[in-house]
Amino acid sequence: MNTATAALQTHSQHTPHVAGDEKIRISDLHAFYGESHILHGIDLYVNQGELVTLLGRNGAGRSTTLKAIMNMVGRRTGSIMINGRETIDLPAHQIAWLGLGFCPEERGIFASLSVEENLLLPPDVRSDGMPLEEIYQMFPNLAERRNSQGTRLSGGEQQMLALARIMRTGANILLLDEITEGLAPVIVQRLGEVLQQLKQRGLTILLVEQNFHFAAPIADRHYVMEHGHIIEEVPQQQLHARQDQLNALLGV
Amino acid sequence: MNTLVRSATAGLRLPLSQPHLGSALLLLAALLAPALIYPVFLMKFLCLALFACAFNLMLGFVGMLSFGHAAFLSTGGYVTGYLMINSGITPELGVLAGTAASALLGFLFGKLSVKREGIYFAMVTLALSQLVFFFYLQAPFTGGENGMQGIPRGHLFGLIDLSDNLAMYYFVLAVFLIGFGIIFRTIHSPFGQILTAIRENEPRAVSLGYNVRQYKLLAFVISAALAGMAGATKALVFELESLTDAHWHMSGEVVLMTLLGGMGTVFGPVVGAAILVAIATLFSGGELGNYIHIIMGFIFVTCVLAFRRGVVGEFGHFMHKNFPASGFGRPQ
Amino acid sequence: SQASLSDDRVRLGVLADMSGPYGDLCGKHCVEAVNMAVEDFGGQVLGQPIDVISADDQNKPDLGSAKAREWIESQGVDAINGLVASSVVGAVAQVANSAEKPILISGAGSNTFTTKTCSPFNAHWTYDVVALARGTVSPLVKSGKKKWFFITADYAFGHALENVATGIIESNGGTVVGSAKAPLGTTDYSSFVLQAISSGADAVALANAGKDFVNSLKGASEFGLSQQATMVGLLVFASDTRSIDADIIGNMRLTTGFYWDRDEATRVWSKRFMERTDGAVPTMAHAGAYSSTLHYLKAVAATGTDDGATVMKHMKANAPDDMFARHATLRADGRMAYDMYQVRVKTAAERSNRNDLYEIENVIPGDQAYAAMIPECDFK
Amino acid sequence: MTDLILQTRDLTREFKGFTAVDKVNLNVHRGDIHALIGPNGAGKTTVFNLLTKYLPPTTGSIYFNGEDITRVESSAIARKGMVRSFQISAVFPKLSVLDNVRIALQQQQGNSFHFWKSARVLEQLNERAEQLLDSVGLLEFARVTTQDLSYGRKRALEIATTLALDPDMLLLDEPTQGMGHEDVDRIAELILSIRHNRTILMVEHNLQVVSRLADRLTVLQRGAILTEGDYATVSADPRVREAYLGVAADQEVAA
Amino acid sequence: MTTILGINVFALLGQLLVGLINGSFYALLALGLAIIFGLLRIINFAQGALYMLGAFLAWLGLQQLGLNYWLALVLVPLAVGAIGILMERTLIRPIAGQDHLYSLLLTFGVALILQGAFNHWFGSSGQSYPIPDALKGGNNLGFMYLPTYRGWIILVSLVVCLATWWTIEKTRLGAYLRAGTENPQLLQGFGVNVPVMISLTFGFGVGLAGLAGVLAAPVYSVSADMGANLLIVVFAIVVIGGMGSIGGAILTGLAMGVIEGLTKYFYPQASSTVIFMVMVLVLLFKPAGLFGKEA
Ligand SMILES: Nc1ncnc2c1ncn2[C@@H]1O[C@H](COP(=O)(O)OP(=O)(O)OP(=O)(O)O)[C@@H](O)[C@H]1O
Ligand SMILES: Nc1ncnc2c1ncn2[C@@H]1O[C@H](COP(=O)(O)OP(=O)(O)OP(=O)(O)O)[C@@H](O)[C@H]1O
Ligand SMILES: [Mg+2]
Ligand SMILES: [Mg+2]
Repeated sequence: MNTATAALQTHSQHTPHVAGDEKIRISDLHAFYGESHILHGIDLYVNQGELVTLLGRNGAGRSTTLKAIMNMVGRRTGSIMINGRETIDLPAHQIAWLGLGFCPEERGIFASLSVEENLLLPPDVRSDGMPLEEIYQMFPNLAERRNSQGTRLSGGEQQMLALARIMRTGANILLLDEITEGLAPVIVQRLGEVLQQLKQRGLTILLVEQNFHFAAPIADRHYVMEHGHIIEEVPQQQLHARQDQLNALLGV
Repeated sequence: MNTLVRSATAGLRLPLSQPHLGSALLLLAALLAPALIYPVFLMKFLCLALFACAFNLMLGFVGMLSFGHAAFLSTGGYVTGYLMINSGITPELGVLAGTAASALLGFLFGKLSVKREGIYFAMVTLALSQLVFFFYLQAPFTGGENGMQGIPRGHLFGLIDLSDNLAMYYFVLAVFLIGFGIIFRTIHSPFGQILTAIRENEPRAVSLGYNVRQYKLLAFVISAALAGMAGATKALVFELESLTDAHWHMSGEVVLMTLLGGMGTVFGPVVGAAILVAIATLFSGGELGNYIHIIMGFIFVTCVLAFRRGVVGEFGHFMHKNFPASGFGRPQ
Repeated sequence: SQASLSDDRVRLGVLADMSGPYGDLCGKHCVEAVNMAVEDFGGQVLGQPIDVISADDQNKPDLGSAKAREWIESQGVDAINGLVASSVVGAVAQVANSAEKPILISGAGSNTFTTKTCSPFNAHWTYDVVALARGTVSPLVKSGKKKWFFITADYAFGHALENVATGIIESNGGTVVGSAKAPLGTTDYSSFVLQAISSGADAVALANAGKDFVNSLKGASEFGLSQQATMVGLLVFASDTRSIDADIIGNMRLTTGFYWDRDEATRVWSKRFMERTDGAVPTMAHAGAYSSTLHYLKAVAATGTDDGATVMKHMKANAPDDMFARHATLRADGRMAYDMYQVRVKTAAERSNRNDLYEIENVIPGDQAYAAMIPECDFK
Repeated sequence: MTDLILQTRDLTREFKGFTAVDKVNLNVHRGDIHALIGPNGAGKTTVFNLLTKYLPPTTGSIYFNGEDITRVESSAIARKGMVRSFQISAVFPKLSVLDNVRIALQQQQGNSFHFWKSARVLEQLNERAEQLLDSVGLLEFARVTTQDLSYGRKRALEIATTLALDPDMLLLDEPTQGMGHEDVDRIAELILSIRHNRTILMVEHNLQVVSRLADRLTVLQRGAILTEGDYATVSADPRVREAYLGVAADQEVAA
Repeated sequence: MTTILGINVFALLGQLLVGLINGSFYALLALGLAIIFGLLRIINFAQGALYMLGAFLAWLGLQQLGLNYWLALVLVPLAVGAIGILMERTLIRPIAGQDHLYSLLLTFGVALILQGAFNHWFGSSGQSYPIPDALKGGNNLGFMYLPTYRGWIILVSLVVCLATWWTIEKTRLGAYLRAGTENPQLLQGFGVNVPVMISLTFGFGVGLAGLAGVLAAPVYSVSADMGANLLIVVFAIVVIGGMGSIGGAILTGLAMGVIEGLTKYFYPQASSTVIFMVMVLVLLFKPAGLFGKEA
């Protein structure tokens, strides 16, 4: 663990941190699955180096928002600017090359590939991805099972693999969906630290999370969603003050 | 396989309000049909329809594609034919014997194949049926390429002479109704309920204590037996049994009939069989005969691109969408 | 004579493989040949129209028999022509015989139709395995080819061809040193060719037909079998000959009932045929279909009825005579015995055009070509 | 000793030289809620798979109610009264909610091979099915097609279906995974409400749930048992804290 | 001296070699299908018809355009591949994600159309394509006479098979292909242009059938139904080898050639059935095929 964070730190040195720069800007986003209208006009933004969470109850449309950014839903309208570039009409594979890495909630481990093949699969969308050795240091389980078939891993190991897979590609905008799901508490803690480190390296992160205790301390801002709308925006500073309101919204 | 099965489960059900009226009309039509249409044509259609329905029990309701059903069709035919020629039994016993033989073969196939899933199941059944084909090709009693010729239709119960086409037609219709009834009942039985569950989520069915292999095996045996019954009857109708029925093309043809009509629907295979038999008859002669393969090809392509649920499936879907109250196309 | 046609017309059905492997040797052009006969006859008989319907049997006995049954039972067909695959003919014969309708077998060659399964309603027109084997095999054995190997299509017709030929070889003092039964529709014959090579045979007989013949002969030439032994095609249609390189098939000797370029009459007929079929080369099956139809219609006209038994009797009592059937009789057993030809396939150098295929070396009179009638089949 | 409902002796499973479960001796007391916890890849799911014969053990044996079930088939184990749920929700998506439960009830009716009977004979099961649905709060959804249910309700349905078999022992694999806070509470309540007369063995990463429900915990690590005991004892064990809980454990449970 | 246990050793050697030749041809055919069926999981029943198309295009090229064998060897596979891409785009793409059975029905329809059309245009008796002059003749190996052209078939097949195997198994492409059939959307989300990749792959697989067609034209009769019966055998080879395993398909192709050859020697009647006997045995004991990974 320590070696891994150390490695992250050494990396962060040659990636200067520029703040305030808008990486994602979504306006009036609507998304549909076939006939059903899921997102009803989402507006949100994420700045360079920020970690923003999407909170909400089951079925609020958080995963759909991430998928809509990747153009992986049925149909979408509105505007999604990434790095200042409009992407609403881009096919998914071109969006990835803008430096996006998406870790889906169902993990999407490829059954026909081994662990290592799964890791090496996504093309490097940027040059400064995390080398394999570092990944294996961070997740020793993966190192041990590197030649196993991807879906033979335990539930938690698959989750690690899904996350590791996009960290390797050098993506600098991460869309993470429920990454702590099914992980042991000790790993969840470690992930929290990893995200902190990534943030320090200047990566931009949009995080969908059920586990509020995990998300709260590391986030800069929170959006709360319900029925395909964003109903609240809570900056970190106000978190404490508005805790009760949030608890009510999230049913904690 | 699953997406297909799921999308097609919307089956055709007669309107609940007048199911009896609908069936009565169909039955009446079936009884009068030979007055208008050449009876042998109708008999061929009924035999193939029964064959397709039997096949669809596996594909549409258990979600398993057997690519070896020709083996059962032909076994029914050869066994019945052999007995009719050599032992002089009555035709109803002949058909029963053919059915039993196919059931037995189905049991054997099933034992070897139901452990496999998806494409592997299809391939094991294909391979086994090729071995059966080889056996019928080489065995002395089948007449090889010439087929088993001169199978007598005999006297039903020793009384009614079936060499009359009309008498034969009503016999075939009865066999079809019995077979179809068995399938219909099977689908809508406690057993059918478990089959649906297995198709939907096999591991879950296991965890609920169902020994899914035995269910699949029984379904396979029923399907094989009825396919054999179709083959036995067909052999009587044509007084001939040939390798055509054992060839893998026949296994493919039944897939086509089922898909054309709508898999996983009760009446789909019947309609599919009607379409294929009609096309084959309409285009078998004259100028158009030269284009029969091309025409068939276009029909298949169009069918997949435009009516994926099959004729009956599309109809059920249409009714369900536009007239939800009609009771059509409800998920089974 | 007083006309008594069953349904105010004579209807002929042509049943053949139209789209499968034997499509070219009879197929849709057999329909054309039958049409030519009808036209030449004047388009009507006894003042009533003659019409021709056709169907594809796809070489499947079940389809063939079902079609024949439908024609006879529901469409008033009076006689069936074409009939290529022996298996189909057997099945059709069952149906036609019990309905007492004549079948004019123009395409098939099994000799059972005039022996084991003979019937008063069979007219076996064009050729049979005995004629082929006698015509092709016995001169070769006599000329010194004593060791024979068979590459045989593994079905009844192939077996029959092999059996008859074997009898002839042995009765002429030759021996059969080996035989390989190749599944119908085999494309690669190299393995069988090697077996033939290592058998040391000096003649290799191909007891198969159509594409099987073409592919096996190609293999033989490729692996050098043709250099070492004489290749003998037992059943070769002109359409097959034309589709093989002259280098490969040149100089082969074979037996046929018809060659278009034999004399003026055949040339005139064949020219008309080719004009109507986009230049297809007429095979003996095509010519046979024409000849048998003509003879049948003459009999209908003469007897004034389309009753099968009456017509057949008349057909047998009167010798067929046209550009195809020379020195012919339709025997009581249904065998049409006529002059057969032993021909040599021309080499590339000898050919002046695409259809210039054969040189006739010998004429085999019908009574020598065909086996004698067996008493059981003497339907007087 | 007789109140041990489930016992394993040196249960071991290897995958191509890799030992996923290593000589595990598990003892589950009748009537307990017993939690199996441990780091990812420790072998918890594999133990479940071994117990229910989704995987055959490499060596070792399993006793259920004193009977050796090591060689018994998976579906037969369910019939003997040990039923599992899955890590991902397992329902029959195209069937109605009521039919889902009926499929399970049918198992004990003994008519499941009767292909000649009308499915109407199953209607006598409706009453019992509705009772079960009511107990998990799904009665109003009885006629809904299952795939239209939300995730949490599907989990509830799964439990109702499982209960329909009236099992002596339930195996639950991460029953609260992927659920919002509300649903987690609801499931926890549900588990408490059904524990009467039953034994429950569960795998769970949510420590809140574990601390609230479990009478006894077994901690697995690298396929072997690290320690066993009640929540207080186990969570105080420094080895468990190091390998599994981390420092956040207390905070989380307190929250 | 040349016989052991009553079997002529020279003859047997010849049979083995011929089996290997046919095997290499099977391997080439199986390779195309292993990519389309094994990797893309598209059941392409038109593969046999496209093989026939390859042979016919070569023949037509020679007859109509004077295109020689060597040019045909390059151009025809490209043309057939292009047709494959067109087919994928217009027919198969619209039913992507549906059950595989639909692709079976669809491509079966395409096969019927192609075969029907060529039968209609060119008849059934087959066309003959001459062996190119440079490859005429043969060598006496002592135990048999090996036609040069057969040697050429082995050479081309093996080179193409190895190159394809290497490209797919040893470069990232194979992983993309497998991943792309499992979850195309996700793979695309990683930045891979999946639709183009699938089109090209399908085109390549089909192009291989075209190549096999050109190779076959000089030795077999070129006719509309030349691919129809081959197809089912090639499917069996891919399944025996293990779906998704390119190497498995190639090795099984070779092995089946040899096994079939030996059957032709010892019990020729069964030579068209032996492969199914092997398939039953293999699938009973190795459910995922010889080289397949179990799911
Ligand atoms: N493929 C799909 N087709 C149709 N509807 C869908 C699909 N995927 C999701 N939905 C619906 O869209 C809505 C939003 O789903 P989404 O997955 O975005 O929710 P979420 O906020 O991520 O919740 P969860 O905690 O369950 O992941 C839900 O009502 C869901 O049922
Ligand atoms: N079929 C298999 N083949 C090979 N290895 C396997 C297989 N199934 C599981 N494993 C390995 O066995 C180990 C234990 O897996 P298991 O799924 O039991 O873990 P777990 O304790 O349930 O973990 P989690 O909490 O992450 O779900 C893992 O390292 C996994 O990679
Ligand atoms: Mg979500
Ligand atoms: Mg687990």
